[in-house]
Amino acid sequence: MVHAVDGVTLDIHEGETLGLVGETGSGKSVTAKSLLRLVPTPPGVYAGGEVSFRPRNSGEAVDLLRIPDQQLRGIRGNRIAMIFQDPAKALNPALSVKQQLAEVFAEHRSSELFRDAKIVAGPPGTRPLLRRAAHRHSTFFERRLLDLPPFRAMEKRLERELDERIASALSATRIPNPAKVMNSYPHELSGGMKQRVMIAQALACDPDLLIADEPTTALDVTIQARILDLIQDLQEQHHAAVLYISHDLSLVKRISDRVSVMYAGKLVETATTQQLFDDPLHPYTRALLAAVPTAEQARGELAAIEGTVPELVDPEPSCRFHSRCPHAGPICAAREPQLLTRKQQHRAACFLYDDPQDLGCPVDLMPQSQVSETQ
Amino acid sequence: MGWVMGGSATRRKSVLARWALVAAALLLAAACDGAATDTEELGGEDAGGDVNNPGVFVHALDGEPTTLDPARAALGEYGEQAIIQVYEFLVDIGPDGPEPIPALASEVPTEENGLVSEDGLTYTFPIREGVTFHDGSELTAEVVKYSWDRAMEMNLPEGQASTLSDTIAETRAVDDFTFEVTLQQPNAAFVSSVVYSTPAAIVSMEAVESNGGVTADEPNEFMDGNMVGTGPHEFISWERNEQLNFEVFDDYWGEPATLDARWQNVPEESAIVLGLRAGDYDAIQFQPTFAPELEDAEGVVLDTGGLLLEPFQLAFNLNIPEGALPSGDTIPTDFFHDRRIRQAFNFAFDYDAFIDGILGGLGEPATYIPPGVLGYDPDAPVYSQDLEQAEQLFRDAGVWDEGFSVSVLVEDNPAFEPIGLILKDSIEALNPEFRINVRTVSESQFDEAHGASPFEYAMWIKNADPFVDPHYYLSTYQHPEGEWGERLGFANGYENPDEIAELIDAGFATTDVAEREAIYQELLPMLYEDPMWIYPAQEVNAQAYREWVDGFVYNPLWKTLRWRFYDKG
Amino acid sequence: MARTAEVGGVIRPVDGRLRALATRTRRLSEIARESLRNPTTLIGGVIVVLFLLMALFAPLLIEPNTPNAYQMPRDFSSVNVPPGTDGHVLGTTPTGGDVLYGIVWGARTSLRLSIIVVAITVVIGVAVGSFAGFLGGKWDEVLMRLVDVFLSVPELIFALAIAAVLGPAFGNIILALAVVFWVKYARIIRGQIIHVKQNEYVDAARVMGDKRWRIFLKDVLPNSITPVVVQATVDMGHVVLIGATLSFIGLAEAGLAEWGNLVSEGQSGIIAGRWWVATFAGAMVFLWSLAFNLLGDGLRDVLDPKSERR
Amino acid sequence: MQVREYIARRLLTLPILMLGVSILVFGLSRVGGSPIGIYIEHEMTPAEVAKIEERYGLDESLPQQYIAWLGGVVRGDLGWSGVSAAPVSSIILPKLMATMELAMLAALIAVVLGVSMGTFGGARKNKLGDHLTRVVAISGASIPIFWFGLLLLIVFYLGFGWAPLGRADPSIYARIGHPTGLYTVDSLLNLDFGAFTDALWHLALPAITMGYGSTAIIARMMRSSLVEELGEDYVDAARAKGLPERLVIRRHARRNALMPTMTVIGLSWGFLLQGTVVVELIFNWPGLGRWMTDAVLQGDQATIMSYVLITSIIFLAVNLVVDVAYAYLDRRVVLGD
Repeated sequence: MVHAVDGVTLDIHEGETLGLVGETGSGKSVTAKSLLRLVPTPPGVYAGGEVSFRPRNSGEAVDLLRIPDQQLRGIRGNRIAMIFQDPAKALNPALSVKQQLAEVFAEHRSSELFRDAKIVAGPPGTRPLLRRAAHRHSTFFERRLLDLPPFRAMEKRLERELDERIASALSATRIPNPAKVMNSYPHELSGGMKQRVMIAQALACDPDLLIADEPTTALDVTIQARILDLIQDLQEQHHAAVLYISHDLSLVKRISDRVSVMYAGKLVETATTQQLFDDPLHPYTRALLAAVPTAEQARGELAAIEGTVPELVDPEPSCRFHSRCPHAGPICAAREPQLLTRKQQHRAACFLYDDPQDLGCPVDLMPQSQVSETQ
Repeated sequence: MGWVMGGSATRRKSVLARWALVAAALLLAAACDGAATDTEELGGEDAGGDVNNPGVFVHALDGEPTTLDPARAALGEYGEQAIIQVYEFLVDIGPDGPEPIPALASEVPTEENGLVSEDGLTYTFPIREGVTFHDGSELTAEVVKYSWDRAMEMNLPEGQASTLSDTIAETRAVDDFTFEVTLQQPNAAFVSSVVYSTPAAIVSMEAVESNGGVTADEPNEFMDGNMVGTGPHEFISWERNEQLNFEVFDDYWGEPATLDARWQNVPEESAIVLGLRAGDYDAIQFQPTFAPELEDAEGVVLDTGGLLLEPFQLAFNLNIPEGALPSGDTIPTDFFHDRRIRQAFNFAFDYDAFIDGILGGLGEPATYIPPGVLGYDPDAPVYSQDLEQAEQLFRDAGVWDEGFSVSVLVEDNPAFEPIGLILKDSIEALNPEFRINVRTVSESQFDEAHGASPFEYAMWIKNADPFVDPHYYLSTYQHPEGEWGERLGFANGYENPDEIAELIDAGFATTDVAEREAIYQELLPMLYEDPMWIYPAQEVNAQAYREWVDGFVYNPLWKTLRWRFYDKG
Repeated sequence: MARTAEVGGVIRPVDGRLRALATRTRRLSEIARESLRNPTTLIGGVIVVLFLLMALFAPLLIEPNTPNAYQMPRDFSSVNVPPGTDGHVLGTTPTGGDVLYGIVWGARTSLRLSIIVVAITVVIGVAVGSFAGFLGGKWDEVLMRLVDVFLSVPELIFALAIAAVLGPAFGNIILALAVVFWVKYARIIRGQIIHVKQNEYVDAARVMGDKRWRIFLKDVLPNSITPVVVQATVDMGHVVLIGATLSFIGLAEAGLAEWGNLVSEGQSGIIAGRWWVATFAGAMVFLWSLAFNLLGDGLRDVLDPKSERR
Repeated sequence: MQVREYIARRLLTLPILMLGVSILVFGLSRVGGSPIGIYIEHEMTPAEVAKIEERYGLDESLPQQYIAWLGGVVRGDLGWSGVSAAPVSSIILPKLMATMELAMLAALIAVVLGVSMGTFGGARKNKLGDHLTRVVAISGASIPIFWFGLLLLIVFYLGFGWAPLGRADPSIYARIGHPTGLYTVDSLLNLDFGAFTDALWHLALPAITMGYGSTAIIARMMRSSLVEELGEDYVDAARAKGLPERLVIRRHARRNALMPTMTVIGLSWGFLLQGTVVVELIFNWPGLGRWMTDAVLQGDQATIMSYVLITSIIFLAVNLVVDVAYAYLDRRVVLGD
């Protein structure tokens, strides 16, 4: 059993941006997907924990891991939206932009759509029929039916209403000529445009939480900045909370209010951006910061830290960083450090900051703060 | 006297997709179960009679013609069975006997009525007046001459034109309704075997001339697929691999037929049998091995009285070319020159296994002249299995210790292949050093190998062609200089080839029946002592038809049923 | 320098080759273990093993017919006997052959047929594929067009046409199937060679004067083992299925103890209620083919779900 | 590579392939010696055999024979069919139509069954439903068609006596015209619904027998590409939008999984075509397949050659159409080898 993500606790508040950093494979994406219960089961297992979500307007907190599918679907794409790493893969190549955006409205805004399209009543079955039409999922016979009055007029109005909403969602992301983009297929758009479409789709329903999973990694450097700005601007407009996932510390520093660092499926440190970059507590975070490219070096990937990420197959209770940690003492291999508040709003999981007595551990087994430089 | 019986075609084509159509068979089986409703639906018969397909005589055969042209149809070919329904000859053979009766000739020439010249060389046929072809043209002596000359001029290799050209010196249309033939030499069997032979059918000159005419060595495509004759049935259409349709010819000169007719091509034997049981067919052509399925069938008449005149044969090759045998064969080329080995094979073969096992009892031991043919002698010696004698003979011949391996060529066919297997089992059971390899090949491959001269296998299995005169059996299959005697090198093996040749020739030289019988009585034991073949068995000739068929008559000389005589309901 | 280390590995090719082969073989057994976790693959595997046991121990199960054990023992005095009649547990055929004998020895015939055909086709396929791959250029073009031509005729039809020309015999069925089945292996090997050729690493080896056959043994063969094994597994079943179909149509050797032959012998008896010959023998063909297909499919699933695409 | 360029290349290689197939077919027919067997009778003398050889041009050298044959094929003259006793060209059309009608319905059955089984299994990867559909699908590829057909016959004809056999009830067949040769289409053109029902009724069992055999290829491909598509980001994205699972699979994953499945539909045509040989034999269907088995059993080379050639052309053409359609439709397709 692989413990891909283990004991991760995150909290994000309205209007706040939380950055989640870690190396590739540290479990960032799994964490993000877990929030929406997108990890397939099987092979995945949600062994425990909760994702507590309180929407802005209702005030009622729910555990996303336990609510019924139906309710979860009402939240996905509506209250919580997600932007994926590679827009080229996250958009369905077989559907036009309009079709893909229409799905969101049809799923979460059908009553408003019907209201605005002035579809009040009709023969029984009209609504499901039209909803399927809005979804672009009508059968052959339904399409023939929609060609007949009174459905024809209703469908037209519905269509117009949808187009309007889609166009406005697209133009909000500063897409030029939304009417044209709407009818394009993903492969006809550039990478940046695709990501804008993704963002438009994510923000279509004005979500409370936006999960952005490395939204700029797959993009050209020049476009990265613009997309980043866009996300920030839109966040301000919508007052949404943003979970920004990245392996790029400099990006995270730029966009986040607070930052959490993940290593091998576990959170090792959480702090405000300021604190984390000024005064990192966890040895891993320090190593990360040390590896951040300086001005002379090219920007990009994290420079290597000695050693490799341990396998996560049935891990023993231990600090997962101990094999690579310059400070590691015997206890690090034997027990698991707790993520505790070490300073104000600053939490870290490392025995360096624990009192040996609290742990009931001899001092010589504790990690050493001073490290002799061997290399 | 080459008359042929119906089974020949059965045998030849029965390979044809012997798998096809269990389905049809099964359908019909189902139809049998729910007979009442099914017959109503299928037949749409009137309330009074209990008859399916009213007005049409449905004859199911297990194959179909390769040609409809009398000048091209081979001996025993399916085409002959269609030709005889539509075309007519100068003479015909009635339901009752072997004697020719007048047909398109208004009189059968005999020496008594003066239509045969005293030297026996010139035959005069008075042609019936007022006969019209199906295309409306008139029958005249010129048309008769044209028909015969056409076959001889085309001289197609698969056809039987040589039957005419080997005997005839000249044909003449003396006047509009008198036709004269001069023979090369006197021939007592001329009227029954030549005038009543497939290439002597009278065809419409107008039809031929307006569709390509006559070209030597070239088949006529129109005539291959159409028939324009004078007979009681008119050819309508041929849906390839399905059926041939015929209608009553209203302007027929004689007693008209009562029913239209359909030739239903049903390649699968079991389907044919079930079709008859279900009443979809009025009469069928079928393998006698299926007769038990019909014995208790309601509404079906089954007649297994006679015997087919086509004994199964297993040939020994005494003329094996050097180095021609398949690689596994260890025998020397003169293996079968030794009479003892041929005898040993004859003693080793398990005849009962074939007759009782494979033929289901519907067969009899066969010999050199089949029963029913002049010269047949019930007391003539016939081989039966005798393993001790076989072993002794193999020992005497000196092949017992060394053993041998030999291949036998067989056509893929439900009757021939088991013969090969029985031979294999019989011989191999004698001695583990003996090996028989049964090489089954498709029909065309068999015919090709079989037609090759010299023949490149040591043995083959087939059935004999049927004849009415014993001489043809003997000259074709026993005479050292006969068709097969020469190719298989019988002269190399017979103790007294000259004596056998003389006896066979003598049997044909005289017309005296008693004298001939005496000669054959002398010959048969000699052939038994010096066997050139194994005769596994002779099959019964089985006929089956629905009870509702009226006026069922059958003459083996017809080669098939004659639809013109039947009525139903 | 990193490259030196790699080239150093090439200098001891035997070692590297063995190691690569060993790795591949180990991988294969891992794959096998992983596939067998799938219940359907396991079922396939079990049936295959049962068939192999039946084929191997046929002489112990039923006394072989003499002199040729692959010929049905025929008892013409008891033809078409239904199952359960004494001495004939599964009945007899229209020529008095014991159906049980045909089933058991038919397994041996099937094993013989499939092993011979698969062995021949793998050898030919590997040979042609390597020629095409290594020679490249015109040779590759010509050989691959040839492969395309062979693939243009559906398998059964091709084999049927060949067998029809050659005539009914067991050897001819083997020949016909071999002619039809080699092309897939040629494709696999050629694809692998092209792949390896594009690999920079091999260029380095080429610079060091490595021989083609070494590249073949060291890089191509180990990489091709898995797809070839999967294809061969599927073909083990497929060969018997097509072979039986040819026999059924009527191209079997007379009296051979072979399942397709039995079905064809028993087919005409079905309408007369003699169901046993065709039913039992046909079920054997089905089970054999199903078992190898399940096994092959399971392997393929684990290896590469996309490999079905051409 | 551009789609247009790709199509052009495929179209260019097609004649080369066909030429190759023609050489293969011709060579095959001469491997076992002269194809004369079907034209001769066993009593013929060598002189008569020689005459027949001359008539069919079999006395010429092989290359000359090939060129003559190929020339004939190009002109539409496929030689003389010994089993049908007629020129191949004059009898082939109705047989071709009968086979195509059967094959098309079977293909329809195979596609519908295969796609739904593949979707069902793929959506339940490694669960019981997946295993079951896998066994059912692979059974189709493993079952000897001749045996399966017989079983169906035993059950539905002997057992229940439900459906008819052959291609049509002769009386119904005779009462309508046959402009297309496709009996179902003909009956509709004649507005004869009784005949249409009759045609479908006759088609059902053989089409099911054949279609089931081809189901496996499609189902397996569908399953594996669906599994693959379900791992794609856009599927997660669709779920993240809040779409119900049913829509995620049907609208998103299945639509894309269908694309690669299309290519194997071309392959399954090969399976279907070869299935006709046995199915037509068993169900007495008057098409090309039965013609071929007749020819095989009688060693009629002209018929075998024509059959193999025509089948290959159909097979190649269908594959070309499928691949080109795929190239157009799938926006992610990478062309070339």
